Amino acid sequence: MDGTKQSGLVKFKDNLFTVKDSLLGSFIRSGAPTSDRSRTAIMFNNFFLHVQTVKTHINTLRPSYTLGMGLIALFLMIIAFISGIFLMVYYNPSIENAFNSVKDINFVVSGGKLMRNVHKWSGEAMIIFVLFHMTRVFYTSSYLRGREFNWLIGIVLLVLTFLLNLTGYMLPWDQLSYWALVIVANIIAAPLEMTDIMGVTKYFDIGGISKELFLGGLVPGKEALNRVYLFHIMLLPAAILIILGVHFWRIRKDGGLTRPDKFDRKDTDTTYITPPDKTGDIFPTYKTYGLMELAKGKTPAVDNDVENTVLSWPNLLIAELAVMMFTLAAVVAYSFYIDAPLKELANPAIPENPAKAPWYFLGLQELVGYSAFMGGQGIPMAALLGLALIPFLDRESEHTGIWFSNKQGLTVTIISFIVGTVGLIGTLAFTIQYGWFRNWWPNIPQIVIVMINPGTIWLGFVMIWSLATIKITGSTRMGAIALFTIFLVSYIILTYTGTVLRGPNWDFFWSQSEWPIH
Amino acid sequence: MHSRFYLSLLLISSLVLMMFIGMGVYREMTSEWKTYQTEYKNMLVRNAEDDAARKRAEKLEIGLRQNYVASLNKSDRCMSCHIGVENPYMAKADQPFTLHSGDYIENHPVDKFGCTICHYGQGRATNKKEAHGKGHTHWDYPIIPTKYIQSACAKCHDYKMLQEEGAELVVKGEKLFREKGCRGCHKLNGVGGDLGKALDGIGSKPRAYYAMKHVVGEHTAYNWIKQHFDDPRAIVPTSEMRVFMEEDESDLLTTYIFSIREEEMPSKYRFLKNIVTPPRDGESLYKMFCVACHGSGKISVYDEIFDRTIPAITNPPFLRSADNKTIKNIVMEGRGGTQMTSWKTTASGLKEEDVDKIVEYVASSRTYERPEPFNYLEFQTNIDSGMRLYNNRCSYCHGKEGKGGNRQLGINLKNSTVQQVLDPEFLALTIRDGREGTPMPSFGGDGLGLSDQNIADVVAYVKTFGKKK
Amino acid sequence: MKKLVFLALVLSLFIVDTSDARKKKKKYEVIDVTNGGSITGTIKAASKVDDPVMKIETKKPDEVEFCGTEFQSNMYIISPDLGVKNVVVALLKVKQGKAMPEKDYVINNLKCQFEPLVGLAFKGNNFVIKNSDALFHNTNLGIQLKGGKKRAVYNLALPNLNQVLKKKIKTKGVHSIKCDAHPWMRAYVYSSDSPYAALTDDSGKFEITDIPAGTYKVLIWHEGFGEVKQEITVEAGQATTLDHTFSK
Amino acid sequence: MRVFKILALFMAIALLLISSPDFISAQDEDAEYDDAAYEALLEKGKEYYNARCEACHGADGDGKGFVDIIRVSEKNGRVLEIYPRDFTVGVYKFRSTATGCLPDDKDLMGTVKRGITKSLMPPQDNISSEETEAVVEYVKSFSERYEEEDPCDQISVADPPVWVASEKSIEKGKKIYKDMKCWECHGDLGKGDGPKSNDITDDWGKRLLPFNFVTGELKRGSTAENVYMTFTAGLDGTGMPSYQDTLNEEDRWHLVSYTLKLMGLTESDKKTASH
Repeated sequence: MDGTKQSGLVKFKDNLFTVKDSLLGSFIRSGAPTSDRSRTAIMFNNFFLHVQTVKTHINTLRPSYTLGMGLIALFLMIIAFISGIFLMVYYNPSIENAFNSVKDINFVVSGGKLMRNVHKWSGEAMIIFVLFHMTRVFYTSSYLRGREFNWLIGIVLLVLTFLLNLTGYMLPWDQLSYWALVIVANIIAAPLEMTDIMGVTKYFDIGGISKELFLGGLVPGKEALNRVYLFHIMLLPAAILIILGVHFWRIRKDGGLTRPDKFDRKDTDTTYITPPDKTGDIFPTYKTYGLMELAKGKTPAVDNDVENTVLSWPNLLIAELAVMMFTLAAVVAYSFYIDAPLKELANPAIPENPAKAPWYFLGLQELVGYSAFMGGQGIPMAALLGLALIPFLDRESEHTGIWFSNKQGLTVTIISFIVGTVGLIGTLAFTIQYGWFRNWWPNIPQIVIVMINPGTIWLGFVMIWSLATIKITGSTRMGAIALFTIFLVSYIILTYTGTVLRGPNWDFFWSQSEWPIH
Repeated sequence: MHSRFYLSLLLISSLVLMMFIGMGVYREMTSEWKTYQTEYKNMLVRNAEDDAARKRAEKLEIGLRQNYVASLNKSDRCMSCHIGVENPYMAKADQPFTLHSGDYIENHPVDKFGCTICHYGQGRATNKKEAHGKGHTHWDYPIIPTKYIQSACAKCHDYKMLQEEGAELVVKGEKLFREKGCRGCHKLNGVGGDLGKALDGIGSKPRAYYAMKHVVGEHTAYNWIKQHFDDPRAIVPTSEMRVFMEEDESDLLTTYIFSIREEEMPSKYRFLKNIVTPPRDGESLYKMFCVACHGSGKISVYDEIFDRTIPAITNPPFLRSADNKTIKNIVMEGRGGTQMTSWKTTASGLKEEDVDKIVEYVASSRTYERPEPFNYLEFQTNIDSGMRLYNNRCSYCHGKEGKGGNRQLGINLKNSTVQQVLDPEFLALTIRDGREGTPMPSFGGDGLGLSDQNIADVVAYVKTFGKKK
Repeated sequence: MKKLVFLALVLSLFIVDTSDARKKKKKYEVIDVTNGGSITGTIKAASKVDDPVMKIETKKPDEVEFCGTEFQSNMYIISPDLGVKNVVVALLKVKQGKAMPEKDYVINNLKCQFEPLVGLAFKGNNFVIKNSDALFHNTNLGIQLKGGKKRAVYNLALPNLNQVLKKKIKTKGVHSIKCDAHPWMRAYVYSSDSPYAALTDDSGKFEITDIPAGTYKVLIWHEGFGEVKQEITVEAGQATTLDHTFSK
Repeated sequence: MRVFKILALFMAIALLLISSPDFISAQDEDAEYDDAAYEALLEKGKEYYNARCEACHGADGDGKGFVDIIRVSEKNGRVLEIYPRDFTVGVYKFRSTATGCLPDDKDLMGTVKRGITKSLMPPQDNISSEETEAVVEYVKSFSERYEEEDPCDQISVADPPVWVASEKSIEKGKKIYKDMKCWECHGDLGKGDGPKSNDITDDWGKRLLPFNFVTGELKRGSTAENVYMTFTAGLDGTGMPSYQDTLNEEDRWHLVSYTLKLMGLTESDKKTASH
């Protein structure tokens, strides 16, 4: 009974002397895992790790399958979040001081310029990698077999990524910000074109009201900046975090990443994996388990392919760590050399010429050039709707996990790519060379142009093209590939046109060096 | 370990990251201003006269220096590099350490005024390129060349003081601005002509306000204004600006132009004791509003810029036939279709009494009494005969339709002034007596032999121009 | 055949005739002058006139160095007994007489001045215009007309050192020569359509010889004093004296 | 037969006379004395002259009409004082004959028809060729020079070589412009502001300003041929000398190229202007 008689002080003393170990022990409960069992345990027990499965399919670890796109996008977002918090410390969201505080971040804050560059470039890179990720998911038919909902969430995430970037673009309150804000406000007000045509603007000015709501007034000013700031640092990040959680949750619930039904191991796979160490093996390769009995769909282990899985610790984690460092290193290296743009203080009296939205919206701006409503809202909505509907209109799940589905898929991709490139460049070239209806018949009603302009014609063509593909190949998957390929090509070409080929007054130039000197 | 691919990716990426972080730190450590400050410190230590001074020099802290002037809303970090600007020992040092020239710094201590309030440039920037705002630095107000620096003085000081205390360039510029007749075309504070752009706040206009296409050298507002003064059409090919500079006049005017600013200085900075209102007598007003086109007004000149003849308005023959009322009418109404705009108060902001003064001044060289009257109304006119005579005798200079201009020497006869404001008697007198000092010959009497009846016919015909559309 | 020759003859006659018909004034005719008279004399000034010093104003710094800033004009070179140098004395409208001298007249652009300042040239010969400076000169030669006007005869560019141009002397009278690039440069040449012209020497003396007897108009011209025309009768074998005193 | 031969002879003479360039002037000179047709022509010219020319050029052709001096302010503020031509001296700038020569009648007729818009001499757009001839004869009659001197031959100008106004030729012309000291009067950039530009007077003693190429408006017409002719013939009565003996034909054309460049009249200039 000595122990019980030990005085409280002695106990306290003992505790005090062991506080280092016990404190550490409570953080690192299990220490470095040494056996498969402990490797498994750590995946279960760690909050951050448990979103991943204990065992990971080799297919998931193959860089050639995922290309790491989703992960890179995730890490870019994390980098942007962290650097964003850093910037938030110094940034002052008022039109008097926003510009100056950004200048101060550039000039005075130690490492401020680098941090701003990192924030800017990681944010913009996120758009690219989210799109790449989507491309990968699409071409490997990974939107099927219960993943339809996650595809929709992905599209929401894409839109959120765009919005986060856009709102961030407006914060420095320089000429770029201001005129991008004006353009975006005008795109928001695009329904005005329709209501004008219908002659109901007086009673039902949906475009004007949306614009006013967005700007908090009729012209961009301090209210608009506050709103944009609120969106950028709170609403959109919160939304993206929550929805991203759902995204990951769904990946887990839908049975991890897709893989082909017939998976063959290759010799090269050993480059990416550490084979299971057999000591204390709790997952014999011949057994399958349903880890969560209520879960629908297939968990990775519940499959006949269990022999092709390896433990997530260390295989998956090393892969993730490597991608993270790669992303970070690439962003920092890029930011080291390339500075984020910052132009003159916003000046409502002097429009930028050309006033351009951020580059990722220049495809839209190109379309807006034809019709404000169709380009700004109609066609993007149609494109998003088309993308969202893909998993529901194409239900051929047998191709899941295979790049381009099969040989025919690759052919369709290539043909669609060529047709898309040639067709769209032709359409643009025609429009640039010969103008459109307004140039030919100055008095033509606007409704005709809204309905029939290069953008809508192209949209119609894309629809017909994918329907024709379905008809010829007898496969909805091929139609989907045709549709998606052309969507991708269109986005790239339109963005390139808007970014590089459009100069002052939205005139055509081969390169910026040809712009008239201002 | 077998996951070679990911491990090597991890390794390489980590190394690259470390390298760039290291480079970033190095870049911070060796920033431009730090290098300068170290150099400055070494200089002080090296040149210290005694130990105390050396100790003080050694204690000099290396760090960003900033002048925050709240009432001017300026944060100037110029002294991070120009660290010796208030140190009298630095009088002979090279830039960026040199002492500020002159004695301005005594009355304008840096901590109360900052730097950019006079010199412009980007006060917040901490590297030379961006601080001076040169090249593609996206800064609206690059550092002002020293020859125009006096434009900043006029922000706070009155011209009398500027004249007496060493800022005579901007004073001269202001005088030139009045005497070159700039306001004949440009409005300032609501008073002036309509042909050119209003000049209010012109000095604060950002770089993007100017079309820099034809500017030689660096594309700054200073160069634009200066080169535009030197040769307006080299900068704006379609410009109708009639300004001809001698020697340094364009520099003086440029200096003045940059003192016309939008922003107003806080009252405690302003030092306006002796505000001398510029003279507003007839001669000054004539120079301010008329001289750019009419010059002395003694001779008429065919102007290639306007592509028409600018009439001589102070030569005696004109004044002989035009009374003050007629002249005032012309001034107030302007001459439609020509560069002569209306000078009514509503159009030009000029008060009617000022117009009266100008008219008086113009008429001051009237030497003769009214000429022998023509009595136009007593003639029975024949428009057909007038037309024949006009086509034969007048159309070579005034054009078949009386429009003048376009390489025709004659003035525009079709405009509303000639048609409505001037009475036929005046026209008849002009034709009969001609205008000495101008190419308009005398057609009556011994001259080119038109009888009074002929002249009356021509006048009648000329008066029909207004009716034709 | 004979007729053809006749035709050619008539034709050639006609052509010669037409070209002659254009000349209303008869050409100077060379004859053998035997026992001709002569004119001698002295041209004097009424009083001593100061020879002005002329200023050179140029905006080209290299010319200031090369040409100097002022020079003696040599307009009035008057001997102690008031004889005037560089006066042209010439008989006007001489129809016939001795042969024309065959001598080209050299105009030399030397050290920003023309050399000679005043000279006599005889029609039918050549002006030889020479640039001895490494400067741009142009030689703008013209007949002096009434009222300070001038009639251009040759305006030739000589931009290079040692450039020489040869031009026919085809006009008569007092010609002034100027260089538009150097407005202070000046020279005069009297171009005579007869051999009867002379220039006074340092003491103001001149002589014209072998003049067929008759009454002639004489031109006495000086750059500064102006010109005077007189009638003079020359008798065969006699020396006629012609004195003139210019007054200012 | 004989009659025929005589007829043939007269026809041959007539033919020869017509083909001879001297014929017309010969006719004129004779006509001055005895041809009534010539008198009529002069009368007609006088009528036209008095109606259209007298106001500026004066009844006696001495350039002292009622209009007096015409002042033209160029775009750079230079004021040209233009004196209507004094016909009594018989010196003309726009000739196609060598320096010091009388102009060809065609030169004068061209000037009358075209006008000199730069100096505000209006073009006579509806003048008939007989009227032109008449008025030119009348103008000629003011000067005794026409009685004293032989007209010279016209200098023939071939079409401009194809390389005129090409980059290379402009470069060569630029060098010639420098070597020939054109810049001493016309200025380095052809603005008529060279170091000598203030010292030039014409044969009437009036101050003259060298041509400002930047105006792009040559008085005799801004074509390559006219520029070439100016270099070749010089502008008599002004400070512009003839370069006929100083520059060979090719060099003169190179100089034309550079001049056109200064005047902004080359093809590439026109292109940039339309931009």
